[in-house]
Amino acid sequence: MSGPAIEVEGLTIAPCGAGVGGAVLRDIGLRVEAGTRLGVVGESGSGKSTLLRAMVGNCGRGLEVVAGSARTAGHDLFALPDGDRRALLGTAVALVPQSVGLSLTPHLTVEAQFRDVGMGDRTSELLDEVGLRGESMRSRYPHELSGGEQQRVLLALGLARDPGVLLLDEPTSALDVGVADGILRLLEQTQERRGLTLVVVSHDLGVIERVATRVVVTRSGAIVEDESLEQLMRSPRHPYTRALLDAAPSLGQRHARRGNEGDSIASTEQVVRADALTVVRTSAEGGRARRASWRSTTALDGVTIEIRRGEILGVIGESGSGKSTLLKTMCGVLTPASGTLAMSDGANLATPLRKRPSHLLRRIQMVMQNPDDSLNPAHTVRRILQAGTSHDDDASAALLAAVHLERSLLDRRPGSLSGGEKQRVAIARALARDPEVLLLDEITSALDVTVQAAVIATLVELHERLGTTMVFVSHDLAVVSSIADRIAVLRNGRLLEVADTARLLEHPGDEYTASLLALARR
Amino acid sequence: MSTVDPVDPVDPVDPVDPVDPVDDIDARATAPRRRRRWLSVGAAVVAGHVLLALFVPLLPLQAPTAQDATAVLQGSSGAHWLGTDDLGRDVLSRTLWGGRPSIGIAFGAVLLAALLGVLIGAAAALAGGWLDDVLMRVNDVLLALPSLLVLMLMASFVGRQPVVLTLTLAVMYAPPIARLVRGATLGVLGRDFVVAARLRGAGSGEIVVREVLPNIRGVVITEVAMQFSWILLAFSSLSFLGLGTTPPTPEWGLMVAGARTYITINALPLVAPMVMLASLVLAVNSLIDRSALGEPS
Amino acid sequence: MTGYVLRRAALSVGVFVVMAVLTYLGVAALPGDACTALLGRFATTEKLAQCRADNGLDAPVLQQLGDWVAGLLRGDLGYSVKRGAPVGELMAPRIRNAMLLAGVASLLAFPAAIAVGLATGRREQSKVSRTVDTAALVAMTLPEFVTASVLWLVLSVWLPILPAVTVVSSDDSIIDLLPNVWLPAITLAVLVFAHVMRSMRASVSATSRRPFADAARLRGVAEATVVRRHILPAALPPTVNVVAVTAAWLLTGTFVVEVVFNYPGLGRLAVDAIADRDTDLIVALTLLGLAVYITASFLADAVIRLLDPRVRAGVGRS
Amino acid sequence: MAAVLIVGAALAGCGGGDSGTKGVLRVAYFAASGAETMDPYDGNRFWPTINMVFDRLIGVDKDFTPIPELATTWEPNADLTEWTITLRDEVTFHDGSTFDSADAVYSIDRMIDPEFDSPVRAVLGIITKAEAIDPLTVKLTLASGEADLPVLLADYRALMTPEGSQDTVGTNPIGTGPFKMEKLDAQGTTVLVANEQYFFGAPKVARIEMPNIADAAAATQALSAGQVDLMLTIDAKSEALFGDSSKFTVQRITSGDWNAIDFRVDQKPYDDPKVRKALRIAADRQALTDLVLGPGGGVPACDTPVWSGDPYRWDGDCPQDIEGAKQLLAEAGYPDGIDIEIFTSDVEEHMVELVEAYQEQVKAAGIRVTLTMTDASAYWDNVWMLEPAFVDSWGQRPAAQVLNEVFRSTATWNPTGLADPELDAMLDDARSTLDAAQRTEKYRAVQEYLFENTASFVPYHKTLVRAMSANVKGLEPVVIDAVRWEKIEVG
Repeated sequence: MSGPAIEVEGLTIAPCGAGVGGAVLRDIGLRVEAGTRLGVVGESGSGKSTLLRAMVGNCGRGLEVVAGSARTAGHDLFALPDGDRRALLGTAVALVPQSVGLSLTPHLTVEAQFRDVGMGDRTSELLDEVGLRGESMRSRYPHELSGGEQQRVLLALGLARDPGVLLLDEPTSALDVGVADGILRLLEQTQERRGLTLVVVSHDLGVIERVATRVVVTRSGAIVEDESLEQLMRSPRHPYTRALLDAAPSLGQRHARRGNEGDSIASTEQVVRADALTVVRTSAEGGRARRASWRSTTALDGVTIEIRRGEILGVIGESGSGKSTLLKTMCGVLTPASGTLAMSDGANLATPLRKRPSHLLRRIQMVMQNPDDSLNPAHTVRRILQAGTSHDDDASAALLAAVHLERSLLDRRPGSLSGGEKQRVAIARALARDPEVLLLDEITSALDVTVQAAVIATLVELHERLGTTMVFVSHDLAVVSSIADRIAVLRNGRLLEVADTARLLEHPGDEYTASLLALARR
Repeated sequence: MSTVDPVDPVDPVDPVDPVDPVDDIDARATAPRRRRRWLSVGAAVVAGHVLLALFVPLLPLQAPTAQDATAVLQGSSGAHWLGTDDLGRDVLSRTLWGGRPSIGIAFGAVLLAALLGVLIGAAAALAGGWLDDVLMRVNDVLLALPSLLVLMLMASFVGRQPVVLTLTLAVMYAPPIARLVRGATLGVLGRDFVVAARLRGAGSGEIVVREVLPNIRGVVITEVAMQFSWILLAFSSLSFLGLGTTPPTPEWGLMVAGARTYITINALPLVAPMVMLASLVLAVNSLIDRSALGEPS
Repeated sequence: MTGYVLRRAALSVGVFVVMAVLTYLGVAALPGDACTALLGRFATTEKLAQCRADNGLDAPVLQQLGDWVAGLLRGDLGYSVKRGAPVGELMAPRIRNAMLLAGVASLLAFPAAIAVGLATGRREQSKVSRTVDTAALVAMTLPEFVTASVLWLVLSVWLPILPAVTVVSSDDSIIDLLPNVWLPAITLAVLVFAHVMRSMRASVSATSRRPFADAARLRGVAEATVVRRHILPAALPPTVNVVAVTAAWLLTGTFVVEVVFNYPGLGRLAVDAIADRDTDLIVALTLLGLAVYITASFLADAVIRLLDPRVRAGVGRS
Repeated sequence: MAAVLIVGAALAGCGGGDSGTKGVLRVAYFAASGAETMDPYDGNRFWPTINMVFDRLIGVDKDFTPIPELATTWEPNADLTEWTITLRDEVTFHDGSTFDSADAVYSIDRMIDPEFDSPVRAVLGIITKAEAIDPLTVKLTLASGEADLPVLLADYRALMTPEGSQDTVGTNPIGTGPFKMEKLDAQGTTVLVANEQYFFGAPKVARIEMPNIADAAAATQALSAGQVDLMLTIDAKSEALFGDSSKFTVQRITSGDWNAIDFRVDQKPYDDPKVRKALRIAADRQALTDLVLGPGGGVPACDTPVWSGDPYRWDGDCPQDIEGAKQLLAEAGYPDGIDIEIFTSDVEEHMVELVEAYQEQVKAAGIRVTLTMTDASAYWDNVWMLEPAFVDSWGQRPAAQVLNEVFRSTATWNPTGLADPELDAMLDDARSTLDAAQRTEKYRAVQEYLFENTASFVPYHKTLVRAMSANVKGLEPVVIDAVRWEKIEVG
């Protein structure tokens, strides 16, 4: 196929009846040549997913095309009758949607899903192509597959009827780095082998860098930049693109306000020490055992680690490594099965949360991953900050100021705050108790990159000012290494190593650490 | 399950895909006007019924029990706009008065049921373990019993005093509320802000009152309203079967039962209470249905 | 799976036994007994004593309970004093009739409700869909006696095409009974249809919005296949529960409709038994209601397990 | 009265006749209790089926004149204490056995057996002995003279059953009557077939089917929809439902069924005759009758249990007297009116409506009535005759019987507990008066006396309304005692 595989002209899409004023995409013009790889990057709400859907003539529920057209593989999609458009799906163009875990029909086996696109008898072969052992995979149900395997199956389903154009929405966002790397490699190989036209949407510039030769940056429903990858990386024109590039952490790059670990303010005095800490979890919501799903997992296996006063200890690991378990055990949500966990003055941290005396509760506070979940949507910021303290509005306002928020937020509820603001409120809440140790559990992973950078900056500033000991848990080695004094690496519940950041980056003490580093450097 | 990649058990990923109604652009974009109209009609009808039940004694109506031996089963006339029933009583007056017993008892019963349901549901969710099991098994059994049968038994054997009926209705209609509250509470208890509250030292009582209840208010109110309409129906069915309200008290179910025989002579005594009862139940349901009494978001 | 079934069954039986005892004691504790109801105004002290002695009603309640439980274990449900016949014998034809009524109503309501729910749930916002939904809401909120009266007026008074009330015996042949089933069955079907249809509609509409349905369409799966194989099985479980509950209700909860149409099912038997203080009969009917409900929800669970491999594997919510 | 009553043998030539095209008569049976038995002497007798299966010795025509049934002649001695009854010859039971004096004696013995305590005993308890003189002659000995014994024997329950049938008659009734029981199912549909050998001639329908219809509204629905042919009683207010004379026939039958509100004289405030009278005169009986029974649905009564068709009936005048009632109440110490509670139940029709209507009427006299509903199944046991004020219901009875059965101080069923020696004396006097005119005077005086003193408020006697489809012929507008089932035909 020659000529443009995708041609979008003057496309404006808005919620039904909302008109141009409320458009989620405005006046988009875009050409993608056949056989090329385009990346679309932008933050949440920038319209990038809608753009991808427009390329298959599906503008999404409740949205309508106000103006413009989209042609894919030579067809004016929005002008085609429904049936004809549907006939193109999967044969001329395929879209692999976001939310990997939810995109496979849960009650159908893998093979059945292939059957539904008329490819049941080629299931094994197609699965083999995406690097799965097709024979053993095909009779499984989606819940019996890991995230990476699900994404591969989705990819195979998309490719099953040999479309010329493949569209992917956030193909790696929910996956661990190693798994994501595998998917991205597979994408590259497949594109080359089949000569596909590939369009990948992501919020992560790193992903786009890996797969695209040309990059489109979207913001507020418009394209703000459309460049080749090299050009974009070298000299981004739009300030937003620049901000995106600046915000993306890269390995070995220290945060501007963090010195090298040599002049760290950290002492060697211990605050918390864990000895041979083992935690067994029954998989269930909130740690409550429910008969239907009793499954015991050793989430932490003989972990011995110390936390030093005033340091930022980074903890890294993929999902299932036990990094969140470590934090939850320290704050008492989980209790250890064996081993000891205590503060330096002897306070026993193996005490479950409900039995901890209030002075102990105060000393360890935690900020959780998802602020939507950790802030009670029914409460005002004032109530969130002041509950259980004797603070007045002035004290709360001072806390808000410390996390760079306005006093006027006191009367607002979480629902009306942005993601960054919510996470700052959550940090302020933890600080309100003046903790000795602040536990930070993936606090930036739910945030957009630029917001993430600002939150990290605030955190570093607070650390500088208050000298609070922090334990910073993340799956992102680049972020951790930019601020941590020391880094602990966890895998499958075991502590592989703990080392000063620079040392760990240069001389990883474990193969696994080395592979993580290699992945992060790509 | 043996070949599954290690899944972090910490991940609060729900194995059953959550359906997030709030993300339904569609509903947000297109429904509000229609919904508001429904809401206002439904709310007006409900409010009208409640006001009527409260203030009907002030209306210039004939006494609902006053009889006229010379005007039995008469059609609409100037003296009796909706005609008269088989004892020569004014149908209009009886119809307007007829909501009082049902609404009063249903209201009392549903409040009690809500109280019971919230207490039991929250206690079961919070306590877990054997207490949860016991409470929920009892709950299941109450759910399994045919409620009208139990009502008939109580009304027939113990008596049809409002207090007996109200208590029975409350007990029979609390279980669905308890089950919902338990489920919703468990959902909320699994959320991080509850952990955050524990970290600040909040006790169980405080967590239920301050953290949980405000977040499940919407669904609980919806469920309670739903049960209100079922209680209304159950009570009027009971009256219809002759075990509810005591004559000559005007009550819709009783009026329908009494007027059914004479339907081809004069349908008004049958139709008027039917319309009133149906309009109230329908309005309550349309309120539940169309309103987004969801969580504060 | 087997373990699950056994556990559920054991729990159900346990619940059932406890309830049986409680129901018996509860009914026995209520004032009045079968002899006062039987003798009516001819009751003299001597006659009452005689009647109670004849029927073992003068024994201590616990002893009566013991005898009754012993009988139950032998499959003997007790004896109806008022009707002078064993409870099992009285109930047998009524159970058959109740099953006929519930069966006809189910056939009228369930397939149609699921089909209409599926059709309207996919286009939730369309005018037709909303109109159907509103009509169902109205049907659902009308008391049974209202629906029954209206149907009676239309179908057997204005267009006399159906018999108004049942005038055959409870133990007449099904052929004789069949013409009489229609009016009560239609009344019940209207209600049940509304409930199931609305549940199905809501469930389908929620399911069609779930990512996997969208994903299937995006990869070019034909719409009919998406509906039949992807949406339907995922949308069914909540509806299966509603179907189970309403089916149980159809079998044992149709008091009003049976009275209105003089249908000789279990509902009318229960109404009469209560009026007659027929303890053994009341208890048997209550337990039957309980057993039907427990069985129905048990079956519903089993169906849901078949539909959803995750529930089967114990991954899902219980 | 010493006259010898001899009535000639009746029309025996009507047997045989038309056959083949005989129809089926479907009679709605209202609200079976499940306790129905075919034993005619049992309290739970299956009304009105027993009258299709069995015959009495003596029947009545529509004027309540005794006519022969299984007896052809009856003859008292001079002081009316011994009656000789000649039985019809060659009558057979449905099983082919012959009806004779042994069966008659057996039947009467069961009716008057104090151990069995049949409700019929209240009527025929005056009989002390029945003996068979020869196969076709029975002699009855009475405790005292009774001129109206033939009328008493015409009670619709005084039916003849085969000798030794005590244990089987309830479920397997063998009678001499026009119909044989084919299937007994009171709660479902009971089926009877014609007895072609019936001595008054073969019935004109082949079968009678009696479906039980539990709900009154459902029963009228069934008749209007043509699912049944006959309802022996309907609510008078439903009469308009069957106004189309091309499709339905409606009969009004003045009857002696009555309701009352009884006040216990052993309980305050009803121990005061002034209060009792005030409570009774405060009501407007005509309006009450019209409201409760429907216009023309009954005949108002001045607290007399004797119905308008009874020769001994006293027709007093008792208009509503609010002022009088108020004054009586004031005299009795209730100048500001009085609060009373009346217990009722829907155990029978009209029992609730009566209180509802009464409650409204007496408001003006300052009588404030609370209506208390009680459970039907325990009403007769726990409420009737026990609570201070309650609703009562009685079937038609001849004057002598009803006055003695319900109002005499020694009666088992004296619901108000009023024990008045003067009344008892008046009753004794009337009963043993041989001269008919004098006896009538005396019975009327009893009723007038009652109006002044009684504690039973008897507002009306019911007029039965019977509805049937227009093709039902041959059913005379008479009470059940006089219905000739074999003459009914369905066109």
